[in-house]
Amino acid sequence: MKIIGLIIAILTGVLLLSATADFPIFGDPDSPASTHLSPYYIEKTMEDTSVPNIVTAVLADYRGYDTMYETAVIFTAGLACFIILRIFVREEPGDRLYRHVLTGVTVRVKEGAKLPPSDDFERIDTMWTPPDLIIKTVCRLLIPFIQLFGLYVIAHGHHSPGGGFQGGVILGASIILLAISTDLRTAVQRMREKVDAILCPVGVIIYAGTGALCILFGFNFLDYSALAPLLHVDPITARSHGILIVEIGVGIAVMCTMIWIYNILSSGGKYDEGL
Amino acid sequence: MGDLLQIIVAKYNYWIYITLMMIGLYAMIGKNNLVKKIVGMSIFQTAIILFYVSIGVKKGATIPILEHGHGEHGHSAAALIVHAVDYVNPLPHVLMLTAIVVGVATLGVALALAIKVHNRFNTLEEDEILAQIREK
Amino acid sequence: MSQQYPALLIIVPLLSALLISITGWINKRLCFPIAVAALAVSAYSCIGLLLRVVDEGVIVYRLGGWDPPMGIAYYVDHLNALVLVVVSVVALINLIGSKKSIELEMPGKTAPFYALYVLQVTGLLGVVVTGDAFNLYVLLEITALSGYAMLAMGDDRAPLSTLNYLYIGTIGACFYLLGVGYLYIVTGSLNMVDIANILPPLYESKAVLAAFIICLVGVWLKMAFFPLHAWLPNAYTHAPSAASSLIAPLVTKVMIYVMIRLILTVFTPEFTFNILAISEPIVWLAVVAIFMGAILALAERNLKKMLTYIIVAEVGYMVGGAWLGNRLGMTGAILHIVNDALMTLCAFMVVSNVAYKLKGYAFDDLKGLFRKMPFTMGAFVVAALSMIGVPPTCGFFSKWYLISGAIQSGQYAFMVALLFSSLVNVVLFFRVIEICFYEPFSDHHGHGHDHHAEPMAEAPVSMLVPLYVVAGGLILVGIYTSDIVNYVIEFAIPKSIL
Amino acid sequence: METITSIKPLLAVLVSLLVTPLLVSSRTPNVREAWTFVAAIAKFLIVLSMLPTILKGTEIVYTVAEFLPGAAIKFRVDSFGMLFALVSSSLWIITTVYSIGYMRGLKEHSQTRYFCFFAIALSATIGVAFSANLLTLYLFYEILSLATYPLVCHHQDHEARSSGRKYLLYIVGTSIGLALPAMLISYNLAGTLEFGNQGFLAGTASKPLIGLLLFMFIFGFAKAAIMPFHSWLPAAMVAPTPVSALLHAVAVVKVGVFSVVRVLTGVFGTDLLLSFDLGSIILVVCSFTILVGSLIALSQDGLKRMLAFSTIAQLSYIVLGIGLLSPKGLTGGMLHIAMHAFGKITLFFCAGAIFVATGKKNISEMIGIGRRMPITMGAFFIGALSITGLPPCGGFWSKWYLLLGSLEANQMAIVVVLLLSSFLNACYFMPIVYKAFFCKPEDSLFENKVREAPVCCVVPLVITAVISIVFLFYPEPFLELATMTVSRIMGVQI
Repeated sequence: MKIIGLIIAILTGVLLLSATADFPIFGDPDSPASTHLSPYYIEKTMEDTSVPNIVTAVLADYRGYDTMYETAVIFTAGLACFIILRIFVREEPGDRLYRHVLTGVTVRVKEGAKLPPSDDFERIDTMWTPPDLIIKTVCRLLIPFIQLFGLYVIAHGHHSPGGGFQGGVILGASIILLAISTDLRTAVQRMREKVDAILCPVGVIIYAGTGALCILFGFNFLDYSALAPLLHVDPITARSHGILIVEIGVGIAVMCTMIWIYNILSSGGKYDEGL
Repeated sequence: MGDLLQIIVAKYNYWIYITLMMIGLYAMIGKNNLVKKIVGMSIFQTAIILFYVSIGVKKGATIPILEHGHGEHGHSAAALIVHAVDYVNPLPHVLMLTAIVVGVATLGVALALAIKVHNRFNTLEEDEILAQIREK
Repeated sequence: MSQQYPALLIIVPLLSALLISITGWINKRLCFPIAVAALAVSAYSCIGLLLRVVDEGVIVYRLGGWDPPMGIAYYVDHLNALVLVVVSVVALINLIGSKKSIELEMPGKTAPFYALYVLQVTGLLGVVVTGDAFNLYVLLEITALSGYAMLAMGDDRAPLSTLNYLYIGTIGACFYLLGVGYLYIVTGSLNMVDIANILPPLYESKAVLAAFIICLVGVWLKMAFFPLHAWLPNAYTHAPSAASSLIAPLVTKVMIYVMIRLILTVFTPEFTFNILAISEPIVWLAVVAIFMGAILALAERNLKKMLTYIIVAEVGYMVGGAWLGNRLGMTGAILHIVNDALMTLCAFMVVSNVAYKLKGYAFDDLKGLFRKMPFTMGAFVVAALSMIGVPPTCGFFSKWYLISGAIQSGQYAFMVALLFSSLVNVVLFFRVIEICFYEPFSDHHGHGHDHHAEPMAEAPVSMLVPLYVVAGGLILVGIYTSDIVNYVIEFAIPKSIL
Repeated sequence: METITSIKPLLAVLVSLLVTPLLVSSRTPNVREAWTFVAAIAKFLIVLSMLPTILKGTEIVYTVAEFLPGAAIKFRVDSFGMLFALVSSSLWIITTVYSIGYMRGLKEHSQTRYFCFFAIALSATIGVAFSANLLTLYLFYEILSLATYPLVCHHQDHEARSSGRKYLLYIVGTSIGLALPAMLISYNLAGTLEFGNQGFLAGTASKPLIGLLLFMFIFGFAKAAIMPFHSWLPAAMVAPTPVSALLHAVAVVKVGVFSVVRVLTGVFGTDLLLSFDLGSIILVVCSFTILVGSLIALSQDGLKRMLAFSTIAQLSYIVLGIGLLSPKGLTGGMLHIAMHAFGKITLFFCAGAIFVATGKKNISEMIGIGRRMPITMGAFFIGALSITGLPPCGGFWSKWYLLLGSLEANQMAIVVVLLLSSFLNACYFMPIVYKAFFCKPEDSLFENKVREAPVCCVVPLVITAVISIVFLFYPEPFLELATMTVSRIMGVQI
C-alpha cells in the first residue's frame, strides 16, 4: 500500500506540476484570475451593495448561494456527528461521583441510590482532577471578552475582516473553552443540547428563510433588494442589511455546530463526561 | 539549471502546494492508522486552500476592503473610484472560506466515524481491524 | 410561481430538512410527513420544470438577481431537467417505502435520519441543477456528508467502510476542486458556460488538460468507476436499507451526470472527443469495468453485495456510452441514468423488504422466498429482467442505444462487454431466483402432494405499494422510451455530436 | 397490400395476460379453471374473427408504441402469423381440458401458478405470431422464455432445477448472446426492423457479414432446437406433460421455428439468400439435425425423451423447407408447423395419459398396454402416422410439399434425407405401437386395475387425433394460408 500510495502521489504531483508551466507567475496582476471577474467585484461592490469589505459582499451576496450551502454543510456535519455517535443512555451503570463544593469532599453514590437534593454537591467526572485555580479564573475572565469580540466580528464584517463564520467560530470557541477549563457538564448547563441542536438549524433557516422571503416579494431567491420595502431603505442598502441578517444566521449556525460537534466528539456521544 | 531555478522561484507557490498535496495524498493512501489518514486528508485540503489563495495574490495590492469614510453616507465622488489593481482578487478568499468550512465539516464527521470504529474494534490500525474482521 | 421552480425544488427540501431537525426535538411523528411533503413539492417542481424546459428550452435562473458569471446561476436544460425529475421522484418513492424500515433499523434516530435524507436529496438536486463549477463542489460535499452519516448507521462494519468511503470521497471531491482551481487560474471564471466560452483558445494548454484529467478522475472516484470502485461495495452493503436504496440509485448516477456535464458543457465535445482523442482508452477502461464488475458480482454470495458489484458494472456502461463520442452512445448513457436509477431503486427496495422480514440477505437466507414473500419477489423479477435487458422493461432500451452506439463507432469490445454483462446478469439473477424458488427441497420428491406451505410473511403494504410503483415504472419508462428520447434527450445533446 | 388498423391483435395477445389476476384471486379450482377456459376460448375467437380478413388478402396492423423509427412495438397479422396463431390458440383450448384432467389426476401442487404462467406463455406466443418487426418478436420471444421457466421447473426438485438451468442457459443465453446483437447489427445496417416481403437487409452488407448474421439468427433463436443448440429440449421434458405437449411440441419450439422462418423471409428475404447462395448452409445444418435427431430418438427409452428428439428432427423440417428457397418447399415448411403440431401434441397427450393411468414413463414398460388403453394407443398410432408423413394423416401433405420443393430446387440429397428420415420415424414409432397391441403384457408390469386415463385426458387426445386425420381431406385453411404467404413472399402462384 505504501508503494502504491507513493506512486499515486508522485504521479498526481507530476501531472499537476507539469501544468504549472502554463500558469501565470506568483502575484502576477495580469493573470486571468485577476483580470476576468475580480475587477468587477472590486470596482462595483460599493455601488451594488454598499459594503466596503468585498469579500463579505461576494461571500454573502454575489455568491450568497454558495455560502448558504456552506452553512448547510456545517449543519450537516453537526447532524452527521450526532446521528453517528450520539448514544442516548439514561444513566451510565455504575457508581456516580459527587463533590461537596465547600469542603472538596468526594462522595461515591452507589448505583440506583440518590443524594438528597442540595446545591452543595456537584456531579463530577470519573477522571476528575481538581481544577487549577489559574486556568479557571483566567478563562472565566476571558470568556465574556471573547464572546464580545465574536459579536463584534460578526457585526463588523461589512467594514473589516470578519463575518458570520469567523464570529461564529469565536463564539463557539468561547463555550468550548469553558468546557475545557472546567468540565463538559458545566458547559452543557450553560448551553443545553436541545437548545444547541435547535439553534443550529435556526441559523441556517435565518439564511435560507431570508432568501425565501425574497421569493415571496416576487424577486429571485436571495435577491436581498426585495427586502427594501420591508426594511424601509433603498434596494442597495437593503442588500447591505440583507448581508448582515444572513451573517447573523451563519454566526448562530456555526457557533452552535462547533459546540455540538465538540461536545459529541469529546464525550464519545454520551454527552456527559468530556475530556 | 538557472532557468529551472528561476521557474521554481517565480512559481514557488505551486511547488509548495503540490508538495503539501503529495504528502497529504500519500498519507491518505499509504498510512495504516485511520487517524493519520485523517491528518493526511487535512493536509491535502489545506494544500488546495493554499493553492487557491495564492491565485488571488497580486503584487502591490492590498486586502480587498475598500477605503471608506466611517459613518457618513456622503461619500465624495473621488472616493468611489476604485482601481482594481490596488486590491487583491477577493474571489479565491470567498471560495476558500467555503472550502475551509467543508474541510472542518469533513474532519468532524471523519473523527466521529473513527471514534465509532475504535469503539467497535478497539484499535485504529487498519491491518489489525482487517485481521479482526477476517477472524470472524 | 412556475418562474420560481428552479429555486423551489431546492429551497423547499433544504428548509424542510432544517425544520425536521427542529421538530425532531419536539414531536417526532411530524418528521415523516414534513419530509414527504417537501420531496413531493420538490418532485412537482422538477416535473413542472421539465415540462417548461421541453416547451421553452433552456431556463436560466439567476440567484440573488446577479447576472452570471458574477453571481451563481442555474442553467436548466433538457439534460439536467430530466435528471432532476429522476432524482426527486426516486427519492420521494424510496422515502415513502422506507418509513417502516427506518423505524425498525434506527429507533430513536429517525428524525435526524429524515433530515439527512432530505439534505442528501437537496444536495443531489443542487449538483444537478447548478451552472456554477464551484457551487457544484459545495453541493457535492453536502451530498457526501449526509451520505456518510446515513451509510454509517448500518451494521457493525458500516463505520469502517464508511470511513474508507469518506477518504476516497474526499480525495475525489478535492481532485474536482483542484480541477476547478486549474480552470479558474487560466480562465478567471467559475461559471460553466463562461468557462466554455473562454476555453477554446486555450485548448492546447497543458493546464486545461490537467484540469480535465484531474476533474475526471475526481468524478470517477466518486462514481466508483473501476479501478476506483473499491469503496463502493462495502459502503453500500453494510448500510441501512433506506440509505442504501437512496444512495445506490442516485449518487453514482448523479456523478455520471456531472461527468457528462463536464464533457458537454464545460469542456465541450469538440475538446473532449476531437482534440484530446482519449475516447478509445476510456472506452476500453469501461469494458474492463463491465467485465470486472460482472465477474466480481459472480463471486458474491450475498444479495446486496452482488447488487453493489452490478452497480460497478453499470457505471461502466454509462461511462463507456458517454465516451463513445457519438449521439447514440450519449443517448444510451443519458437514458441509462434514468433507467439504472429506477432499476437499482427497485432492486434495493426489494432488498430492504427482505431485510425487513428476514434480517439478512446472504443467499442462504433466501431459501423459499417466493413462497414467503411472493409480491416482493415479483418486483425483484421485474428488476432482474430490466437489469438483464429483457424488453419491454426499460433496461433493454438503454442497452439498445449503447450497443448501437458501440457498433456505430466500431467499438466492438464495448458491445461484447455489454452482452457479456447481460449474460452474467442472467446467471446472477436466476441464481437468486432459483434459490428463492426451489428451497426447501426437504421431503418432496416427485408428485402427488403439496409442499408444507410455509406461512406467507410479506412485507407491509406501505413498503409494497411504492415497490410496485417502481416496478411498474420500469415497464412504463420502457414503453415511453421514444418520448423520452425524442422530446428530451435529443435536445440534451449538442448538435455537434453526430 | 391492403392494411387495416384494428386493436384485435393486441386484444388477442392481452386476453390471456389479463386473466392472470383473476386466476390468482380465484377462490376454488373450478372458478380458476373456468377463467382459463374463458380466456382460451376468447383468444381463439378473436384470432378466428380475423381469419376472413386475412384470407381476403388484407393485413391487420396495430402500433402500440414506437421507440425508434422502424423499431416499434407493433403488431401485423399476416397469413403466416395467422397460421401459427390459429394452431396455438386452438390447441390451447384442448390443452386446457387436458391440463385439468392431468393436474387433478396427479394432484399436482401449485396449480394456480401453473395456469397463470401457461396463460402468459400463450400471450407471448400469440405476440410472436403477430409481431410486425424484429423488436416486437424479440420482446415476446423473451417473455415466452421466462414465462415457461416456472412451468419447466414445476416440480421444484433437483432434476427440475438442473433442467431449468439448462433451459435458461440455452434459450436466454443464445437470444442475448446471438440474436440480440444480430438484431442490433441489422438495425444499424438497414435502419429498420420492419419485416418486409423481401427482407430489409438486401444490399446493405457483404456476403460474409450476411452469412454471419444468418448464423447468429438461426442459432440465436435456440427454441428452434437446431443442433448443436438442441439439448435444452430433452431436458425440458421434466415438466408436467401438458406443458411438454403444448409448449414443447407447439408453442415454444414453434415460436423458435417461426422466428427463424420470419427472419429468413422477412429480414433476409429469399432473393438475398438465393443470390448469396446461403440456402445450402441452412440445408446442411437442418439435414444434420434431422438425421441425428431421428437416430438419437431411436435409442431412447423414455417416451417423452424420444418424442423430444423426434420434435428436434421435425422442427428442422420446417427450417429446411425455407432453406430450399423454392415455393413448394416454403409451403411445405409452413404447413408442417400446423401438421406437426397436431400430430405431436397427440403423442404427448398419449404419453401423459399413460403416465396418469399407470405411472410409466419408459417405452420398455409399455408392452401390451394397448389392450388396457386402446383409445389412447389408437390415437398414438394416428399421431405417429402423421409425424411419419403417411396417409391417412395431415402430416402427409407437408412432407409431400417438402419433397416436391426439394425436387423443384434440384436438391436430390434432400429428397434422400427426407425419405431416410421418414423411414427412421417409422422405425422408432411403429415398434411401440406393435408391442402395445400385439405383445402380451407381463403381469408384473400392470395391476389389473389399469384402464383408460380420466375423461378429461382422453377426450383431448381423441380430438387432436381426429383433426390430424381430417387434415388429409381438408387441409384448409392452413394450406391456403401457407400458399398465400408463399405467393406474397416469392411473388408466384402455386
